[in-house]
Amino acid sequence: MGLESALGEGFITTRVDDLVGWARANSTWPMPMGLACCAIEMMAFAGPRYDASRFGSEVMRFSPRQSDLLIVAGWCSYKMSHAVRRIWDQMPDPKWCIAMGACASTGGMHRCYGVVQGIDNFLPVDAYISGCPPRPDALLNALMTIQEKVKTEHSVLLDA
Amino acid sequence: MMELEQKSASPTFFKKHQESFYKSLEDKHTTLEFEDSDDPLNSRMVLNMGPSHPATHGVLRLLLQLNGETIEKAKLDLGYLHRGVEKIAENKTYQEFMPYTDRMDYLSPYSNNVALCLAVEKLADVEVPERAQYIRMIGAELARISAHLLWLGTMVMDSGAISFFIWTFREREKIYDIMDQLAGHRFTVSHARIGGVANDITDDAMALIKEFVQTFPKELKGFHSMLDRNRIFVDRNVDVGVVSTEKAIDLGATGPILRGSGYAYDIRRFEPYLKYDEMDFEIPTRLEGDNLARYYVRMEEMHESIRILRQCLDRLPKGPIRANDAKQAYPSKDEVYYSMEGMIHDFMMTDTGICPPEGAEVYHAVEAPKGELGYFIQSDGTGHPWRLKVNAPSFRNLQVLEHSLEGASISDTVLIIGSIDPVMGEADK
Amino acid sequence: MTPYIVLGVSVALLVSSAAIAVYAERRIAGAIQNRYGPNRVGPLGLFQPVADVIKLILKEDITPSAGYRFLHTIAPIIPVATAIMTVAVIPFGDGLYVSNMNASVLYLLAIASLGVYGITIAGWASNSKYSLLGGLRASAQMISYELPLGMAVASCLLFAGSLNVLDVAASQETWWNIIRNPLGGIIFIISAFAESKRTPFDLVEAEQELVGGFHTEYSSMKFGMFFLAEYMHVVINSMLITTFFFGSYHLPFAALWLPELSEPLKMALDVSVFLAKTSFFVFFFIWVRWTIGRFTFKQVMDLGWSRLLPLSILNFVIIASVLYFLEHALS
Amino acid sequence: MSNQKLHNDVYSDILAFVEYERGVTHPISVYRSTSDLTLVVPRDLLIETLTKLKEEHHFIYLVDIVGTDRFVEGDRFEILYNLIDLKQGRRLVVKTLANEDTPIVPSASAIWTNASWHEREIFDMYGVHFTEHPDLRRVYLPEDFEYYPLRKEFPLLGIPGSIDLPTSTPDQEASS
Repeated sequence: MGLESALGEGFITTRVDDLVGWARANSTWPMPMGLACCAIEMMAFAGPRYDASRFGSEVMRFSPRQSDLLIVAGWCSYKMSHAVRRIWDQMPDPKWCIAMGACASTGGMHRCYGVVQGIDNFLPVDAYISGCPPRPDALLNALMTIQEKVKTEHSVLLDA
Repeated sequence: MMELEQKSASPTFFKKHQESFYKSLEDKHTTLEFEDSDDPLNSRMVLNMGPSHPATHGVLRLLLQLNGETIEKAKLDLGYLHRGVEKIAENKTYQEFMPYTDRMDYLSPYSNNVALCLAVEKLADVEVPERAQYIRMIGAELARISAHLLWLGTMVMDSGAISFFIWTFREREKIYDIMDQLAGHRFTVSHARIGGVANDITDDAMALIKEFVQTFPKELKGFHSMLDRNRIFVDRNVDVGVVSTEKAIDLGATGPILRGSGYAYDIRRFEPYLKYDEMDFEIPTRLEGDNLARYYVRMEEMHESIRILRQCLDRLPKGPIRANDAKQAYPSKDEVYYSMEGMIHDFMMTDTGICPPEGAEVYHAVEAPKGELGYFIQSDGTGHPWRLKVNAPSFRNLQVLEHSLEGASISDTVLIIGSIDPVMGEADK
Repeated sequence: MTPYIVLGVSVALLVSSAAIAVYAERRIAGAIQNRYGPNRVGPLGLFQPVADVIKLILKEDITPSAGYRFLHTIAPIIPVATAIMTVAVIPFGDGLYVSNMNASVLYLLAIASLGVYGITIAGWASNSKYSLLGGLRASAQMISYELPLGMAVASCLLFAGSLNVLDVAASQETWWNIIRNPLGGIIFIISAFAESKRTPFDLVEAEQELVGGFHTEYSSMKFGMFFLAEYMHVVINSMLITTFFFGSYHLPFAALWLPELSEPLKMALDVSVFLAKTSFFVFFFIWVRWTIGRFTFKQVMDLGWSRLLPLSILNFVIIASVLYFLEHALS
Repeated sequence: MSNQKLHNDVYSDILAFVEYERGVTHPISVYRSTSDLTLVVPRDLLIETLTKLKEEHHFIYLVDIVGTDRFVEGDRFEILYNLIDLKQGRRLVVKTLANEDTPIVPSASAIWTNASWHEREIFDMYGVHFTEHPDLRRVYLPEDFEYYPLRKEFPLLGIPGSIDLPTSTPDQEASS
């Protein structure tokens, strides 16, 4: 480990971590789980005015196998929750999840028998967005939060 | 999603549901032809589309029995967005229920607000000032254009041209701006109030609406010139998903589907509400009943909406925007802030709300972009509805879809779904 | 020595041009849709493909539990391999080629028809119905368009009088084939679109119908290979269009006005002319993709078998007889 | 009340039909709440009445079927058929009642095809069975759900555990 000692403890691993984090953060391909009204704002998020493509996230992959970021937009019913969970299980690691809107985050105004009161009952959520429905700016903000989170993760260091 | 159909033999959740759903595909024509002996090569395939599929417009689930790429039988499974708004309505006052209507047909929330208001007003016999009626009409027509724009974008996107979707979204953003100025939110507006509307049109909103009415016909012309003679688009849509007039009526089709099949049924003419009886507009109708006919009907409806908008802007009268009766409508904010009675009335309206006579029933429908949107309300004399039933046009049109899919190919399926234009939030209630 | 240098440079060029094409596609799509496109990663967002590739390599690789693991793994290699094999016979300039086979046109056609195996195998090995439908559509489509493509190429060979791509390229020094044989050129371009499975012929992956088509079940770099192969095929097909119909490395009517140049200068000119034409066609591919819709399967088959194929045969026969007549009239 | 009168004129043939039926067998009562005429038809006369309305009075367009829980003893459920006569442009509501112990109503799906889904919805929400329905499954909720949510005794927040949430560990069956 001559190189390692010459460059200082953990130099290479942190550099690699930075590179990996940079790559993952700038190429988060969303899997749009458009359930309800928020899905329309999610389309606006990819549309001309808000333009998610600036962050490298306009490649909406509808196949869960190829996506990194699950955006659950809208209320999730009990019946749908199984499909959402299954899609989450089908996504390859590393993966992230945004709960878009009050309904996805907490059940929101739909406090009733059909709706799961927050998708965090069955999914690990990385970012919550408030609003009913949130404006696309808020979704961009959540995307940037995820990017920050990804950039500061230490995947290689933990492995070593 | 992809896994679901592979696990069809042994569903891992809602076992009974999945089994009966698959069984219903066999049972549809109640024959035993589904036996394996009839299909020794196993050439039939059951394809599960949805509930998460890019082209099912939300969470519609289709079960298709295929022969090659041709659909032999189709079954629809709804309810992936079911939350029970009708149950919620029984626990809310009439005004409290308004935001839920926004989230029913979330492509044109304004029409839904208006529909609920009109039903409650008819039930409780509330007189609405003229200016408010005009503002509602402006809102409802803008909502119609916005819903049809989204339909146009998604339908053309379903046929493969992705950019077109973005172009229609650019126009939608303009309507969002108007709604932002008019009602304070981009699209779930909740702008109508029982007895009037929340606030008057501001000068900014007025300027935006006028500009939109000026510029939009040009854009629409652009869309027309891009699609009307586009061979790929026309060839893909002509004679696809044909619904004959008799079939459409028998299946209870509504809105552009029924008009595309040749019957000029439009609630705005059939049972005029607001001021539509004073308006001069046409009901676009086509006889073919295929996808292309629905395309033309919707495109022409946008033209007519612009016409109605122009007339509304010309005739918009001055006056109050809300009924001046403390038992029937919220007082204005000025009253609430500066007078004791106003405040008490505001509390009373929020607390108990408007109380229609006991045992009264009403059905009132409006012509929402998707078709006839009706509210059936039974009152028990309190501020909460005893029973509120939403007659959702998407639910009815989906039933047409189930019957018109047979014989189509998979690539047609997405276009037929696109031209039926269901909103699952509304169909699933 | 030259062939090895050309080989190294051209393969490197192909791989990197695929990455550049990805970037270009996203920027051009942005421009068409009134958006910016990726602009945050590196200058002008140029490092976007780099980030994508690093991310894809580091993603978890999934094989469906009921899939056929071996075939599932080798399937993505096939389209990439065939794309790279194609550059072996394409002349980038006068004397700038990797190998000089005397039946290189046949080699090209053979390689082009191999690519579809990757897709069909991928569709089958995934054990998903969407993938299977995508794979089947791919094989049907490729077979249907191979024929008009072959006939269009054959009509070019009549002018060159040889089965060697180098001769075809050289024969266009004065008259480009697109001028001598416009119908063949159009048929070739349409077939090339179909062969590279781009809009309006992208029903193999038809996002709206089949989610991702044959690559629905692919993740990680296996998907990345398909993704890159698609763009490599775009570049390759642009090169082929250039080579067969748009004068290869020649400027228009070069023989009539271009003076004799020194060797290095000529080489630089040839290569840049060739690359400029190729880039134009890559742009054309992307432009079409983001502008028009997709055919249905029926339309594609209809166009292939009942329009393009008879037309291409007719075109071939007419050109052959005209040439025969001219030769006899002259002699 | 000129408006009322006008409406009665519009519905004169229906009223005559009701008078006729009233004399013969069971009573069909008529009332009007806001604007649309409502016929209250006993259950065993329902299909006959609906068929007559469709064939003799041109009510060929079924708009909606509404179920209601009156939450009373005896005839607990109301089923309302919202019909439209496209020829004369009028709307008619036909109402029938079903009691709690035997919530069974004959299906109208042989008369109007689209009655099928509306009846499924009522079955889903109230547990009212429709005889001779071609495909009586729940339309919204999964078949495994045991309750009828729009009945008044069903709580708004549902019954905990009545529908499963997915497990957060990957599927046992998928891995096996």
